[in-house]
Amino acid sequence: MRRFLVKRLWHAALTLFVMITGMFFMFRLLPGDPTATVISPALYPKAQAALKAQFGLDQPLWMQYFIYLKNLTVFDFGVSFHTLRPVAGEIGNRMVNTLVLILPSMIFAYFLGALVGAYMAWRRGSKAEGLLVLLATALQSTPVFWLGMLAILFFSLKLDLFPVGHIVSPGKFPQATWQMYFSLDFLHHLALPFMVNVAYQFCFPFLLMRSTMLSTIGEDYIELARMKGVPENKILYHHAMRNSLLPLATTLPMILGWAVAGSVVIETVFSWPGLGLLMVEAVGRSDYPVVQASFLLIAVLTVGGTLLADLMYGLLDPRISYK
Amino acid sequence: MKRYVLPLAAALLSSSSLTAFAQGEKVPPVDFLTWPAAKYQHYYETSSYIAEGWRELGLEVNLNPEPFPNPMLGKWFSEHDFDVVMSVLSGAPYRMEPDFFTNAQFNSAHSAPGDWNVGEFADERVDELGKKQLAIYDADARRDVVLELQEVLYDLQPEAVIGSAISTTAINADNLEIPGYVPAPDGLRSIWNQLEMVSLTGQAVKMGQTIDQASFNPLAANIAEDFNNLSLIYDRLIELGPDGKPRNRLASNIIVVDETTIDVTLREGHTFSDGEPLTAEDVKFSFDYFKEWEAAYYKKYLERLDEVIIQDDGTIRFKLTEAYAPFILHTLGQVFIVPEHVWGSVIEDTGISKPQEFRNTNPVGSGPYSLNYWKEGQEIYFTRRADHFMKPKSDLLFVIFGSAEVVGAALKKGDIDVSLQPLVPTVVDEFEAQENLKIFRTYPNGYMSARYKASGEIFKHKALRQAATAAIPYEKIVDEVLGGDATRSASSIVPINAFWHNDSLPLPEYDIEKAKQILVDAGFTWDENGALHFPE
Amino acid sequence: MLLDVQDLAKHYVLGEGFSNLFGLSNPQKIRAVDGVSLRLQPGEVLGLVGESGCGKSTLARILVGLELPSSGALLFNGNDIAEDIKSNRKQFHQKVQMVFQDPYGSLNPQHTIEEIVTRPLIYQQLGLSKAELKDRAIDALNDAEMMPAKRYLNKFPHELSGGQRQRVCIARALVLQPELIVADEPISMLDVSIKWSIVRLLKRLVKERNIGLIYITHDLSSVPAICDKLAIMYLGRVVESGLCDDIFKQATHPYTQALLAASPNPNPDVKRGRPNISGAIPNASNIPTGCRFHPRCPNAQPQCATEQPAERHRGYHRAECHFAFDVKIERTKRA
Amino acid sequence: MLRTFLNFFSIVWRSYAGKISLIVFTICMSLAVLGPIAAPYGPTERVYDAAGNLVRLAPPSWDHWLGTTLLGRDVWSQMLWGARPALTIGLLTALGTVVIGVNVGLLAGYLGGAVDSFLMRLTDIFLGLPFLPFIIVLLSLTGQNIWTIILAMMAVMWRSTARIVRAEVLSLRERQFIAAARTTGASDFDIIYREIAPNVMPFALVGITFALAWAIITEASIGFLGFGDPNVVSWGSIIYDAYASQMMYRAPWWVVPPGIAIMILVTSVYFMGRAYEEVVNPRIKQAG
Repeated sequence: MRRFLVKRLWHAALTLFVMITGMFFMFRLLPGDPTATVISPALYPKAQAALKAQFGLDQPLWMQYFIYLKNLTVFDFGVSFHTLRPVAGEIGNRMVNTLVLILPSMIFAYFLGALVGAYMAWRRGSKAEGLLVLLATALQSTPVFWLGMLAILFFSLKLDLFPVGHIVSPGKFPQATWQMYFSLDFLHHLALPFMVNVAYQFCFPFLLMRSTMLSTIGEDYIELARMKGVPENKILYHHAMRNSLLPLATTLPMILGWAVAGSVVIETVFSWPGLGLLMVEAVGRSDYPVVQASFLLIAVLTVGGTLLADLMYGLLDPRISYK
Repeated sequence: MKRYVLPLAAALLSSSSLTAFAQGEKVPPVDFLTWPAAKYQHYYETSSYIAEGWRELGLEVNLNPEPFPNPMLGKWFSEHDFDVVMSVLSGAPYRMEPDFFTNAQFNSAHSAPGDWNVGEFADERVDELGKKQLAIYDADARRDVVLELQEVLYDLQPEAVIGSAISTTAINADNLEIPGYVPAPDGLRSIWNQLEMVSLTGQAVKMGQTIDQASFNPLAANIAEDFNNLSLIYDRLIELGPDGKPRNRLASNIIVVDETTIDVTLREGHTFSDGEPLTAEDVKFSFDYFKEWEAAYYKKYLERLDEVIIQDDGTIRFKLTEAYAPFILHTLGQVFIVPEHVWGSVIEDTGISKPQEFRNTNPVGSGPYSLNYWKEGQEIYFTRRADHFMKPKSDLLFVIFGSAEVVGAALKKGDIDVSLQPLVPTVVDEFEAQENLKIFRTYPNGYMSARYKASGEIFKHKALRQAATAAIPYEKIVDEVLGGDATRSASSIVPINAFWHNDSLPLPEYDIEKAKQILVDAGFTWDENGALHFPE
Repeated sequence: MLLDVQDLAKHYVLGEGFSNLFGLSNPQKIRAVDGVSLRLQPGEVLGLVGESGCGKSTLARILVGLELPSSGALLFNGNDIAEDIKSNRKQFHQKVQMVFQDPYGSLNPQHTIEEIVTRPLIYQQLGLSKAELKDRAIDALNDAEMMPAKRYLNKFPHELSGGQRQRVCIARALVLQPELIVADEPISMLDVSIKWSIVRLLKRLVKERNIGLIYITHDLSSVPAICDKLAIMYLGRVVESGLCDDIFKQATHPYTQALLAASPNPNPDVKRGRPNISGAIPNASNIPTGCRFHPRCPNAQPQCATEQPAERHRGYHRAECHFAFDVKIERTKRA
Repeated sequence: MLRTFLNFFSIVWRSYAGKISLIVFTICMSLAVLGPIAAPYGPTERVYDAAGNLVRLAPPSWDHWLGTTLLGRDVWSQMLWGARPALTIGLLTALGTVVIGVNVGLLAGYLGGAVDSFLMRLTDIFLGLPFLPFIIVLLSLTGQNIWTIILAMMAVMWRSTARIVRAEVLSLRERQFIAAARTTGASDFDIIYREIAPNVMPFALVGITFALAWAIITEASIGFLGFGDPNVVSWGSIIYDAYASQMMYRAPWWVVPPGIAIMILVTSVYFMGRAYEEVVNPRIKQAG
């Protein structure tokens, strides 16, 4: 068990290290003037040189790399070329914003998907089931930004029920950031992107739950419970569902990680000041310390999610033994 | 690669096929560097209309949209890797200085990578006139030279000037009044208009934009939005008026003693936001400090500053290394006066290695506003200093949105009072139709043009530049692409910059016959496929 | 001599390699085949009999070149080919073919019968045309009594019965016209009704084409019908070998005797005896000292536990037992 | 290869949902092939009325079935032109993805040992890569055209196919027919590509369908984020145009059709994949 854990942790660390290194050199080794992505070429040449020195870009590449690695060990991601602000401070808040959008909606989508999926497995072959499968697949097949646009169009602009985007109303920003997350205004802003994300993410847990349930229902102990006269809904929610939750639960962290990576799109539509939006903006500004750091953070979340999923699977499934 | 192979092949063909009359090589395809269609639809569309016009001349034109900012900016400014570039230069108050859009852009001395003469245009008369106007401090005398310079440029056509898109912004009239509105080129972003804004709700004026402040460190700033907000907090000696003329801000008088000596008298009795008096020492300190620490943006403007001397308590003398007429607007009008009692010891106090690293999140300035809070990436709140000589009327709250689309929607919904983000020209009438919204049209001093690479194989021919300029469907571009919301100009100094603009130059018109005639006269020919060939 | 195996051994070491770089585990030595000698003439069938785990499958894998021996000589037509396999595997496989136990698993489910039978020719890169390939496949199928062959060419394995599949396996082995075929329990997974037809087919092929066949089985009942010679394997060694008839009449090793006693007799009147040996075959990583059969041997004497028995023989009949061909002991046992 | 494909269609055709989705997909494919011929206007052609005025933001009519855009382009024509890039990008990406994924899976699973460890670490790394952010960074560095978009998507998407195929190869390589092939003289190459590969083709096909669905959506997302190929009109770029022009409220005919088209196409692809998967391999669950 400990060996398994250590091995997985080591793999995750290796994965991150390779990504960090890859990202670092990708920015500097790809064709074109490497500093052109850093320093606006529209600047006066002497100003360019001054800026280069200011950001330490006049050092040899390998030196820059070692400095970068060294700083990473103390969570120093450098300074944004655009805001001159330490990147760590800049992305911290953004990550919280992303998580408050993604985590609750994903967990809700999972919860809903599991319930509906289980119920639909029970009612397999019914018209409702076919329709829901179609609907869920169609939602998953729809570009989430388009879904978001339609939601804004209808719920915000037409019905005027929700704000069109952003995280709080202008001027309503509380003094302390944490207060924001507990304000009604914030929840009002969260509602629409939350719903869109739930609609989009609903499909996977729904179908997964449905198919695991279908195989669980066929197993002997369910038949046995039925023969013993256990009420149907108790069989459904007590016996069958409990045993079908395992594959669902174990995929959750991994899917969460992927959802964070996918938040780029939904944050852009709703102008949600999260990590994904920050990254898109930073790419647009060639602010690569910020790009690298937000990429790294998103990667930590995805890698961490996969790791957690692996561990959970190992812990929860009695059939798996550790090598 | 292809570009070099094709003419060779064409040459081989034409020499072997014994054509009856002498024909030069085929004009190679024109590489038209432009903006990505997705985010810069109007710029891209403009270039595609231009390309269509040129194709009628028998030119082969390849639109080459590159992602902005990179690599497009790199190809545009560093590598000069294009035959034509869809040049869109934004307006800014200091760009009202006539040097900027003329001499700085077309003097052959500025052709180095990164400098402004991206087309590597070279002409002796332009260089000479450009140098001449730099040494004339008297505006009227200088104006004559600048007008002549525009005339020469009009003939040589280093670029085809399309015009400038009118920038339309809107406010929510239910919540906001701007009684003293002045039509500044930067519209609602202009400090003169922001000072005049009166909130009817009793709260701060809420303004939506898409770009967050980078920092409140004037030495580190280098984008327009940063300077706008910095000038709310810090004063300058001179402020460019909405009419393009310098107005005194901290200065009460300016005397040009000789070509290289300028005396500035300081406004009396003004204080910083922490109560400390603003003195001549602070002024000298600021200029010396910006120069000593090589503040990147200011490097160019402080190059000719030799020495700052305090004459007496209220007078400061600036010694220049050479005559430099734009000094007043470009240098005195841009350097912020920072308090010596803060910045003098900032390195020791904070342990940084240079002042550019200072975040300055709690800035002490002498400007009409002080920073109340800055929620990075979200909101910036400025509290007015009621006792400031510029008399700000309301507190200002800048709200940062993720995209221009959302800013527009938020304004429509009444979430914000002002959209600082220009509305896309074609949606303006939709905003106009909404009763509580008031539209402001501003005529920026920036402009769009097709900048030829005058040192390149194709557009080194003056006649071809002139003909290309006459083959652009200007009216269609203005009507269809820019939704009619654009002003045309014959010169790179646009009409809004009225004092310096040469209004005797006729607007270039779309006239394909005239364009062809220019080419015929210059010896250009067309082959049986209608492709243009260089003169023999 | 078609095949002459001399003192062949295959030892595996477990727990070695990368995971043991730091000496974390004790490597275990498994002696799967531990000094086997066999001889086979063309046109001869050698039966190789033993319980599962005795090393006969490993021996088979070595004989067809799927694995390399750890030591010993492997002479094919008089040439030692142990080294040859490494450098020239293709040519070796042309001469030696194998028929596997499981006719379900040994056919690629995604290939048609034609593909299955022609693949060996393609792998051998003989440069045959498509038509030639097809002809040879049809010939091979006909030889394997899949008639009419054309009907089966485009079928997939899952469309055939077990017996038909085993015929396809045999056709695949025949198509390269080998000199030696190793058949590893070729009938153990087939229905009784089909078993004999496959055995007859193999026997016919051996005689008609003068090829050698090593017939591996754990079940002695089919042996008399096909084998000329017999070798009994126990824990990696051949404990008794000789002509089939000799062994069936006069088995001298207690292990052989036990196997014979346990095998079903075709005559239903004869009651099937129980082997009078107890326990299971020991692990090949922990081979007993002395005679490797002694812990299970009903006749074990003290010396059996300490001394490894030397080979004793009477004519071609050989056995590894301290008391082989010892009449007295034999008599007591029979009593 | 061809056989597996035909088999794919016949299996999909067996189920009701599969039948419908196959028909829908075929319609989309023929639109992609014939669309540009059938389209009344060019993808960026401006439409002028008799008086020479640009036909701007015209609502759907007999002349313009889906109306026109802000710059006077016929939306129906754009939809027809846009089908081709969506499907080309999708299919090429899916194909490339599966070719890489299958090969990595085959080599890792068959060769084992150090090769396997290396390839699986590589797969881990790509599994950890945040999908969209990585593609955006890659595109911002390498330029935005169809080919870099395809390559960028391929670079990330092969990972899941590789994993599934490897797991399958691990069990396949122990099967007797592999040993059988070996005794007939098959080389490693023969065994990997002639014996094992046909057996993982069903997995590859399932992978193709899911990769296709993903690629179409991802291409649209890339376009929406402004990193699409500026020279290509695709369904994603039509949506972005409408969004960036702030016209989606006023001109629903402009923004709704491409979204619906993507939805229908991707849904049909998903259903085909599932219909096939249910028959071929009831064990694996559809994963992102």
